[in-house]
Amino acid sequence: MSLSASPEARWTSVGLTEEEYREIVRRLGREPNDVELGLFGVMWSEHCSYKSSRKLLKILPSAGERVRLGPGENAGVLDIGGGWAVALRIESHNHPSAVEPYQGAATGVGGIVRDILSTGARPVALLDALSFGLPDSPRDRALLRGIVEGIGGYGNCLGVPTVGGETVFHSGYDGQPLVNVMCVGLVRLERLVRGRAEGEGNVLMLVGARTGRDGIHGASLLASRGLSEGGEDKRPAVQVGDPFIGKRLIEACAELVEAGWVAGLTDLGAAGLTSAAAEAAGRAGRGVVLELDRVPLREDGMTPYEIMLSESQERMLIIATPEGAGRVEAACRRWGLEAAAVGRVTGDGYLRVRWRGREVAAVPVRDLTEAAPAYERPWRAPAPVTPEPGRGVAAGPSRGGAAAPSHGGAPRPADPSEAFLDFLSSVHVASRAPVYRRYDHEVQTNTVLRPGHDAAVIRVRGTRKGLALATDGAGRWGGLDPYYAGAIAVAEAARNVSCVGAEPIGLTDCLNFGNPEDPHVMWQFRRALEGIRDACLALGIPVTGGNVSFYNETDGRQIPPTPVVGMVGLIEDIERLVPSSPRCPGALWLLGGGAVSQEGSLWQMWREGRVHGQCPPLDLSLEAAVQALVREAAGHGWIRAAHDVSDGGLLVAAAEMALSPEIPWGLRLQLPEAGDAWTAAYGEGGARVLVVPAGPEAERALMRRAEERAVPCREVGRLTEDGRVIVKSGRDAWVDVAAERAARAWKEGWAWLL
Amino acid sequence: MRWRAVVAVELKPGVLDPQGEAVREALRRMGHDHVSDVRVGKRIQLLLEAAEEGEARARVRDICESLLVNPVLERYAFDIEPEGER
Amino acid sequence: MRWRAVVAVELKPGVLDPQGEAVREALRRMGHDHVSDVRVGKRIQLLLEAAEEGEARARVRDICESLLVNPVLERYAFDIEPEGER
Amino acid sequence: MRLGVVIFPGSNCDRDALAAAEIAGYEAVPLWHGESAVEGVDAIILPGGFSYGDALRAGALAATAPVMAGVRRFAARGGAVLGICNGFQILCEAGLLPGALTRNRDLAFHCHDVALTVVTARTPWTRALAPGERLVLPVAHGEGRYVVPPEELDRLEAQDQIVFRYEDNFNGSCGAVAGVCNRAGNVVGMMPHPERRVEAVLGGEAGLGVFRSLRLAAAGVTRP
Ligand SMILES: Nc1ncnc2c1ncn2[C@@H]1O[C@H](COP(=O)(O)OP(=O)(O)O)[C@@H](O)[C@H]1O
Ligand SMILES: [Mg+2]
Repeated sequence: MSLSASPEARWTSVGLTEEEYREIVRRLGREPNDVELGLFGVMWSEHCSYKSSRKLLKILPSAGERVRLGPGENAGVLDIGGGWAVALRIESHNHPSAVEPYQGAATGVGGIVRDILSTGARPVALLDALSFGLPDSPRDRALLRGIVEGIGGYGNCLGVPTVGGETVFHSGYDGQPLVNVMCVGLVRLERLVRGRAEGEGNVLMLVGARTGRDGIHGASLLASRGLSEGGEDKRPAVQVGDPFIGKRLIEACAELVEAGWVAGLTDLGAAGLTSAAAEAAGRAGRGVVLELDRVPLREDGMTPYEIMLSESQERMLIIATPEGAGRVEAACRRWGLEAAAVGRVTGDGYLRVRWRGREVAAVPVRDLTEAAPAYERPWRAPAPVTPEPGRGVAAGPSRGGAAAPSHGGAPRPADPSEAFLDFLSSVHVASRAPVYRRYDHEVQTNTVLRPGHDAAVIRVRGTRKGLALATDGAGRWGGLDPYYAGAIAVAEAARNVSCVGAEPIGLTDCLNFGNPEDPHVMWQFRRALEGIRDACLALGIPVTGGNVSFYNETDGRQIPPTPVVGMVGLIEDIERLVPSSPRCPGALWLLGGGAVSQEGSLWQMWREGRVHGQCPPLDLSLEAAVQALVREAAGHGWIRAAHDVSDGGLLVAAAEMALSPEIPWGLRLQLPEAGDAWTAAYGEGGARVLVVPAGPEAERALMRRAEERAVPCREVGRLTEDGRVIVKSGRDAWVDVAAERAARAWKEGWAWLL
Repeated sequence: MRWRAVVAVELKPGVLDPQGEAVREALRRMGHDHVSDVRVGKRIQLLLEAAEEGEARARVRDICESLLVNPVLERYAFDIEPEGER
Repeated sequence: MRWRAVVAVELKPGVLDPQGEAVREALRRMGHDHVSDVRVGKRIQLLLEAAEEGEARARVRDICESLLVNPVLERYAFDIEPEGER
Repeated sequence: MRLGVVIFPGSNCDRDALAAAEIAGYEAVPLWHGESAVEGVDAIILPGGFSYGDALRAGALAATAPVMAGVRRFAARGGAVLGICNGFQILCEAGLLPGALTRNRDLAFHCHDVALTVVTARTPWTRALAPGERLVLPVAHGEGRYVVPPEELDRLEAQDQIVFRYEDNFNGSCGAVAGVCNRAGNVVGMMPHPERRVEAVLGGEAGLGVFRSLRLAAAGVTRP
């Protein structure tokens, strides 16, 4: 990149504002040279500095008994007992995936895996939370296919099972999909390492792929602006992933960590060597000197600027003692990986860059990292102000909805049975198997509960413990009320984990928003954070870190505010886990309750192509009580299956329990007497879980505990063996179809799309 | 009239080619250390109808740009000849 | 001396080519119904050292037969030229 | 008995195979791809994964690794060799098994359970199974379509070299072949993953028979 002489071009070329440039000059006491300006440009980018969000993120509760590493590190780490810890992190790769879906998604997987590696953990599971535009244009279908293939292409090769995620469709993501990937790793507590450049004189070793011109100003700048700006000039920035090197990095790092030869470890992500070195030095309060002549290059004639900013994938930075450096190199060589000593830790607090015998940059590390600018961007609530949910503004069960669409939407469907089948086979509801069967979800042979259940469960080998993993995003609610979206994403992810019998112990969040310079977007962001905070406090779950993705806008079109939560639950005895569908039929009970409405529901989305109205009221204390009850019931073996009632409402949840086995069960469901059948069947809201009690004694015990915990609890139907799905509203059979037909609709609904 | 087009699709220079890298390493291990670079691309052969060569070329170009080639990562070239000549 | 070899690998006639099928289907859907057949193969470019052309050819042939081509599925042909001519 | 599991760069079911061999009651040891001497083992498994990133063709690069010289010698002496998924691809590429494996007919990666029929029990890896027996095992592959010329397929059938067939030929394999063996029967390749089904907690023990067969074969047990 040529940095032209015109003063304005200097800052705009690296994505900075004039004020930011002046601030750099003030801090350095001189004009930065081109290399230094490049360092500031990437490190002060939104993507690296979190300058619009840093202050606000502090409101999230991050403390907890189990938390060993929290926000600020490469990944969060939770103590799960028995000497084991779990590392978790989620990250977005939205912008790269919109430009090049396969490689964007693939490098999203690679990137998050290396974050987990940085703690010394071995990656044991991946989850992908995907949001797509409605697949009615070739472009959106191509994005869907490319992204799913990219996740699989990388993850499958890597040998880390992709055990869960979600797949959402909403017109707000047309042309701007969201790709949020979560990785979970396991590490012995005594082997935990950190991304810190400790110990003056220690050696910085760059390991893995060679450095090329890929992605210079890629992730950092791309993700710090909207998609419409620029265009062609950003294209050469696309990075290509190499899972074969990624896999060998996992093995080499595991060996090195096990042997204790690693003093610090960090990945190279956005802003490449610059951010890896600066952040590692910053966390340790040290300085570093980098010798760029020692960096193995893939292309000829690379400049210091390019080497420092390259976002070539599959590279890690290992901080080793001078004696350990040789061993690091040997272990890497055994795996066919290059390892080069490219610098060392110093005591002066400066990031110094040397090239061809000269110092080409010298910048205080602090100015690149913790002392980077942080803004309080102006924010403004939209008018008229949405009443705060959870404070008694209930959207009554009969408001809006199919019977009387408040915005003149689709008319009431003629035949409830046909409508049921159509809804089941829609992209919104149909089984996600067409996606997850493209992912190896069993490699490593620890997957006890495979995708398709509320949460996946992987065992911790050598113990009886299991980890329950789920992601939940709430973009559909985000446009209606970002506070509700933040809270419900946490609540539903925790509910998913509780339904399999696990205790939620920590979460990582990915906040996908539009342009933070738009005060309305900033308001959305603040409200979503408040929602996440309140739900975390109510449910007692710490946030161990996460990721913010701003500038998800195209030609001024902002995505719906989309908080995504990745949850980790702990189950002490995997024999006690509960699937979402039972192995034998039985009664169907509904635990919990709350007001239910069609506004904002998936049903409304499907019928009208968009959502509108108000979010249902939020009752976080009922949520906590329902989840605790389900976990208790699982622990005592009182239930044979549990499934949360969320997307699609009560009937969809019950249908999924009945239809997901290979040979589907029949279903009887009794809708409540009062109110509109459509709302009762498909309305969303409240804190609700369907369970199949394990027998009469279990029913009594469950009933008693539900009363003690003040959780509503009643029988609403049965799973049967008679091959029919019959839903009654009052005394009438409202829906009556063959289970086989319903199962086909649900299982094959959208397989053609992929 | 029938034409045979052979499209060569290759990664743009500078774009990482993990396949090519792995092949080069394997060749080196096998003793072929005189090989300094390997790039793996695609070769797509089409049979198509067109009245004359100009039309055939235009069609192939259109097909390349709308489907065969990912312009973010790849570039292409093609040869065309009346079918049956080879 | 440095040589550039371009190896064209194609599926043997008779071996099912689902990729080619998929491309042809997609083209048809896009309205390119003048395309009657599509076969997707590989194009592998090598840079190698050899004293003279005969040696370069022998080396490339050896590389093709020992690694680049699986004779159960594929056949190949290659062109070679001194590097720098293109 | 000692079972060796070869680790290629990019193998990712190596630990799973080692663990499964132990669960089946064997001693299991890793064999490194760079060592051409293969000694002190009674059987060899080439595990699943993406050796060398599956560059060029799945298994093509691994087939040229030094360890394959040792595997070849071991097989020539009649030693029992099993290639699972990527291991099967490697054995075909190395010419130790007939045919080739290439992209699934629908071009997609498939990870799910499939039903298989056992065709022959004459191999050391199927001795504990009965011909005609139905086995449900998971697959996880994108390049599992088995290809052989028609006349070769006839020959394989005539020579009892088909080991498993898919009930539903989802990937378009010639003759619905899910597993084959060499003429002598000691080298077997299969696309499904028996090592993923050796524990009840992971969805059943349907894969144990493959591992247990080895012991029967070593004891000279043949099924009637
Ligand atoms: N993109 C995906 N990758 C992997 N698994 C997925 C994906 N999308 C959905 N799933 C799985 O499909 C099942 C249903 O997903 P979802 O409807 O989001 O569940 P819930 O409503 O209970 O949160 C879950 O087990 C989930 O993990
Ligand atoms: Mg969900």
